[in-house]
Amino acid sequence: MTECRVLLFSLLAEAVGKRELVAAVELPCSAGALVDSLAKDSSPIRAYRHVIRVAVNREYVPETHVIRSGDEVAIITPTSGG
Amino acid sequence: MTECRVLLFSLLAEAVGKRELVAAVELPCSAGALVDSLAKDSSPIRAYRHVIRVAVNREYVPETHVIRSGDEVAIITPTSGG
Amino acid sequence: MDLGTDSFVRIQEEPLSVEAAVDFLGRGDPGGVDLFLGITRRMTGHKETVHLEYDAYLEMAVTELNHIVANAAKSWPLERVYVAHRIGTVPVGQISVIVGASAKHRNEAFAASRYLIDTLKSEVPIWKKETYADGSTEWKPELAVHEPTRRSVGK
Amino acid sequence: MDLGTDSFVRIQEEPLSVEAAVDFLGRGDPGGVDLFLGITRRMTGHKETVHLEYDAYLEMAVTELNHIVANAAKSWPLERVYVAHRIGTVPVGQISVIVGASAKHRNEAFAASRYLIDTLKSEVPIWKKETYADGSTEWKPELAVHEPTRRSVGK
Repeated sequence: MTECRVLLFSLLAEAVGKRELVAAVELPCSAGALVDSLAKDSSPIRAYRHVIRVAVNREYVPETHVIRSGDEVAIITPTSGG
Repeated sequence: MTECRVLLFSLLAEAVGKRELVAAVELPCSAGALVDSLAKDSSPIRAYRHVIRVAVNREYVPETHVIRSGDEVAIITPTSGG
Repeated sequence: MDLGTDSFVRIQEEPLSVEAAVDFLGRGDPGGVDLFLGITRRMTGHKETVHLEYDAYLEMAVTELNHIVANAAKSWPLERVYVAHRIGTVPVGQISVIVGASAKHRNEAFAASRYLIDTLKSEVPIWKKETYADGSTEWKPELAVHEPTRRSVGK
Repeated sequence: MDLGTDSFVRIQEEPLSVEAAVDFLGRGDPGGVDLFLGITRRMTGHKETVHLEYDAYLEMAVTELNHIVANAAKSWPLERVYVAHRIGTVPVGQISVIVGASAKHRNEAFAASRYLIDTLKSEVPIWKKETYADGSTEWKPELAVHEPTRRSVGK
């Protein structure tokens, strides 16, 4: 298993109680599979799974995007800036 | 003949050389007839007759509006504020 | 709760203040403020403007601005509406007009602000004259002269 | 003549300055400036907000803002584009965001400004949390929880 650190913000960070999680996935793996894996172990992520977008290296990616070792990964719930 | 003072602004005031004209019309008379009368004696007013709007007592009026003695009358070319 | 819309309308020769506009529009309890500023532009194509001069039918211009502000307040749920127009000479780079609206939500603020400036330009008896770098002047908008009449009837 | 569009993008904890925005947007040679301000609203229905707290994925937020600004500059002929977002605590009545665009003509300034705020809200990883007068807090937007999954799978 490779460790993949995932950044959390706003309501996910608050609900999980930290701003970073480690996903237990084999890299490379798709963005979708990574979120699914996190959702298995975290009820807040599971609760909002349907609205989560993934960012890799600070850009939104489709769920099919392949994450590689060393990528900066974040999961993004709907935004409310402004 | 009643005297009817008419206010001029911007390019009409500049072309006529004053900010007020006296129209030689019998009051009451329609706004349209008043401008036609002014146009007869003033080539700038004639030149812009087709785009002139009339204001009576500081409100735009249709050309059929009847002007009476004591009304404040102005002729307005297309505006360019802003 | 105050259901009315507070408004500010002024025509003045003195420079306009964006701060004053923002200060006015920010009171009440808005979520969004949209503000439009008209600025004297130096270049129009290859023509260089030195300054603008604004003429106005002052009393009617104020009346018309109040109509426009009232229409905006009827058309959208607004907190506050602000309109200030400068007349006289406005040098290049300076502000000739500020219009703005504040509202709970941004849609209304944008729509009202756009309505205010569009209607101001078409309806309010204020006119600008360009003075160009070559010394020539020109009233705006450029108007087509009604040629046949001019040719056929002498002054 | 400079055909490029100058832009300013910043995310900061300090209060935002409308003057700085107007100063930036007024340079170049614009004919019109449109400016949108987001302000912390006290009342939402019967709920009273005390302050907002903004969280951000700072590095990505700046990247996204730069994308949005570049898209605006490609979409319209603009003189200048300005975006500043405050994060951390923003008390009621204070400005959380300023976006604006300057252009030769007002159409472009309005369109770009609207695009900037709409896209900022939907795309940029910044989130607001309301703190209400009764002490409760709420992240925005309110999100529907995916109930069936939550019920069927224990943590």
